[in-house]
Amino acid sequence: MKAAVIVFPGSNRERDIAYALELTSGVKPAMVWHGDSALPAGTDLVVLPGGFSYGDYLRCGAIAARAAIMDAVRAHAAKGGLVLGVCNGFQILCEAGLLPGVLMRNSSLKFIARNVHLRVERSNTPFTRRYNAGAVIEVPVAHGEGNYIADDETLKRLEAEGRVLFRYSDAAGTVSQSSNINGAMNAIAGIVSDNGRVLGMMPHPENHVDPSIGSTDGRALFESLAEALETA
Amino acid sequence: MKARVTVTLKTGVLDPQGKAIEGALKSLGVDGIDSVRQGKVFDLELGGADKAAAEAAIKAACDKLLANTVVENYRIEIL
Amino acid sequence: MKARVTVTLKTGVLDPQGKAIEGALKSLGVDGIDSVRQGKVFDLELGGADKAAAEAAIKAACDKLLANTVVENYRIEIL
Amino acid sequence: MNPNEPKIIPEPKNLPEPKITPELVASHGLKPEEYQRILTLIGREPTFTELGIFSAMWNEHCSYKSSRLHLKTLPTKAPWVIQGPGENAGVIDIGDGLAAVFKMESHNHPSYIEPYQGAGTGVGGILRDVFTMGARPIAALNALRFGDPDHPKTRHLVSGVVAGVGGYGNSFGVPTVGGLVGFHTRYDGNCLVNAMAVGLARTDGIFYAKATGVGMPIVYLGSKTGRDGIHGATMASAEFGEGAEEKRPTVQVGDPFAEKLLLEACLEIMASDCVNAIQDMGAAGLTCSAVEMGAKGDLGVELHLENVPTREAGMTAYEMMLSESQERMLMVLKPEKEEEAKAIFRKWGLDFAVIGHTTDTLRFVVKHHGEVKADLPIKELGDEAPLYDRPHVPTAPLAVIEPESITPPLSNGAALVKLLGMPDLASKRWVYEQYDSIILGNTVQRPGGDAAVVRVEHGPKGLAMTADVTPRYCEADPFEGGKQAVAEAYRNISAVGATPLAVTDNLNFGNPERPEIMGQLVGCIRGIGEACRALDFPVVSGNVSLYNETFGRAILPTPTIGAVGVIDDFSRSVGIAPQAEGDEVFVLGN
Ligand SMILES: Nc1ncnc2c1ncn2[C@@H]1O[C@H](COP(=O)(O)OP(=O)(O)O)[C@@H](O)[C@H]1O
Repeated sequence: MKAAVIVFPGSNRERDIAYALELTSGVKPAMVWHGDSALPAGTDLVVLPGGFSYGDYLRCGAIAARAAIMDAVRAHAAKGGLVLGVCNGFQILCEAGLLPGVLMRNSSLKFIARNVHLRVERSNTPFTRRYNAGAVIEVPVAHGEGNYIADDETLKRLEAEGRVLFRYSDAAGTVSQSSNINGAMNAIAGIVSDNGRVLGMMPHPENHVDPSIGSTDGRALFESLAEALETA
Repeated sequence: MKARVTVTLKTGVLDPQGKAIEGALKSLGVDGIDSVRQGKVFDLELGGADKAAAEAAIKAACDKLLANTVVENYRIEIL
Repeated sequence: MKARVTVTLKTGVLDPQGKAIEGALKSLGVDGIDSVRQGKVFDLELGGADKAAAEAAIKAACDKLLANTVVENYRIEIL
Repeated sequence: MNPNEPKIIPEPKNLPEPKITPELVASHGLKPEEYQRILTLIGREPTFTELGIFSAMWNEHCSYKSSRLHLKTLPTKAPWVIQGPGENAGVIDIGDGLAAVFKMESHNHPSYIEPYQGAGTGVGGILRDVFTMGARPIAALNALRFGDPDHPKTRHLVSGVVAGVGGYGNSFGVPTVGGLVGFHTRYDGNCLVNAMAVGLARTDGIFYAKATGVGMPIVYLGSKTGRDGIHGATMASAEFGEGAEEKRPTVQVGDPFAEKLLLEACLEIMASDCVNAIQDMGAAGLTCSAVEMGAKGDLGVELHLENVPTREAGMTAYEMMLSESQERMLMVLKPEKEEEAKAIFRKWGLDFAVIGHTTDTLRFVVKHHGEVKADLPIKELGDEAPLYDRPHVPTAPLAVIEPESITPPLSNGAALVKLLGMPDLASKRWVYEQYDSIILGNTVQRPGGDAAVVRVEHGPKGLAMTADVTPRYCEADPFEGGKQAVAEAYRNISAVGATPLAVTDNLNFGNPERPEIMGQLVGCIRGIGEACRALDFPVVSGNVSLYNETFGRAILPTPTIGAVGVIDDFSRSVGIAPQAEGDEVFVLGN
């Protein structure tokens, strides 16, 4: 796996995700500065990490989405390259037009930092092949604006095409209003692009990869990617 | 030259913040406000004196950055 | 009845958002915009027909919630 | 983003400064005898800018004039202490060539006036204290005290302060791992916001404020200077009264994004060996930082204020010297590394400018467009600050209550339910779930237990940390209350399996000019000292916040104790959750 983690001013989980990538694949990812115009040669996975790029000012992810490196990220995605955006990374992908919809203020209007349960909706993707479809995982969230919103037509398409990979649920996998921590439409926690190669998700699988730190429920996502890239 | 850009959500786009404010106003005992939608304003200062050039710059700023035209509309006023 | 409340930062109060936007516009190649200050607008709908009551309600909303009068000013327009 | 190159605002004429009158002196929080001290020291009437500089240097917040005498009695040494009180933060050796750098600081008055910004900038200030020393912050804690839950202002203060603490720490990217929240009517008009930060550095990579060498360029780095918080440090030490609301516009606004850039830029220039001395601009901004840099290095300092990056046009020397704009640093660079450092500042998009140089005159000279606005003896500004041995009376012991004399008003069951419903004992989830407690991926014991445990790098070592105090004990008996706070912090650290190493304290009290209040302060400090000596638990940093009163009513004496300990294998730390059904429960101690 040749992963590139993009670092924007205000990114703050780039080290967390680099650690998870290295732990699961054995390879250190390249850290790529937002002002660069090209990805390292041979990059097969681009990761947009969590954080508050540009302070989350204006709209979360808006300024980062227009950074120089994003043209290279778009080109990588257009070629069918894998892209993972977590939290602020998801917001950036939406602002950059690589994923549909927007992430708005949590319905509680408060920042939410705690463990949540996610139902894994599909297992036949490069991001989730090491999970079983319908599995419930426990990972943390830490965001103020994770309330996913899209217009009706987009939402219908996302559902019809099976592009929702993760939903907020309870420990038994039941999705209800009370498990939907931020008010997201259809309790959406993560979606993929129409070719299934770009994933944006609000929760932080990278923070649950160590048995002594929370749990290891997030690990399989990175193992899935490593495996997908190995067998590709 | 001074200008103001007002960015508002398109009709039909859900505004969770506005909804939450509606609720908060009720619980604060402020009555009579039925609906709230939140938007943004940007007060700009421009160096040049050419109005057309200023408008073009502001329009570019809106399209490229200030508004997310998927869900937002904008309006420019030169003051 | 419809009304618009515009909330802006008091002069001299730091606006980190505006500062970040100025920088972003420069790097996007949008020239000529020297300074940006960001504020909020709230578009309100009110049920009653009494203008004075509406104004009073809006003023209460601003003081209690919509504006942080320590650092922000607000303006009410009944439309 | 393009770097904003420093802009020099042309300002050919300086405004005339106001005349010094007794009223002006008083409005700077200086007592007539303190003003007399200034006249004796400099042998002439100070200029307006100089008066501002003295007011900043000599107020309670910067000079510790009421507490210094007593703070000196605290134990500060142990073989593992690398740096005790007196620097931006304390430093202890935790083995393997690593050091923990930590401190706690209050932002009480600003948080009462504007809870979101006040609390946020409090967090920002303490983070800067830690990374100024070369440490990357790895955890934050916060100790909060509010008035009665039914008091009309409490709700607003709680939600604003909690959002502000979270808003700053979450964006900056430090896990907020612990703290405390308490309520009591004595905090109705004066909430307490004590923020603590813990950072990690290499023992051979600690940076200090002391400048060396004559003619060295002094560099300003960070956000531009505005009129924020002018008189903020003076406000932070002024008793509240009717006029408090009018002091509002002086509130500083925090920019955690700028702080994050400042952190990365500072750590990068430190790693590139560009830094000779560094000091953050905290309370009393440019004044305190520049004076300290020179005085500690036995050097003079000359500043040229027209080079200071400003946000507003027409700022005067007085305003620039007293501004408390946030996210700013002052440093002396190694001359041969200047270009390398500047490239780093540009990369992070930060404003910077050379605004002065060190001299061999031991004078603090401030010039603005060539005009001398201040020319003061640099050492004496700090060393000759007033020092008070304020009269104090011991707190009268309370009458002993015999248990037999009390008829329980409630049955045990009803009492338990009542206790569980008390805000002080209720779960604090509502608070700490607004704080990102797991960012950086090292939080082993999260909020909700006795002490937090954070893995050091990727282990196996861990650091344990806590903040604690029980104000009603301190009110009943300051000496015992001070001891108890230290003992509880020590127990919190022990309870997770770590070895307690050192303490930072934040002493929050009322008006020290009242002998009863001074008695509480003296008693608590004696108690803290006694417990720390007994436990070999030195105090390595701290902060004092006095004048926490409204209309003559003081807060409960609240000496918050922050503590740090080390555990060799973090995976052996324990939390408060029972592990399995059928586990046995033991009580240790009497
Ligand atoms: N302001 C806060 N910030 C972060 N964590 C907090 C805060 N207040 C309380 N907590 C967490 O909740 C736990 C329980 O708090 P508290 O009820 O005060 O317990 P204790 O009396 O045992 O210290 C604390 O140990 C801490 O981890």
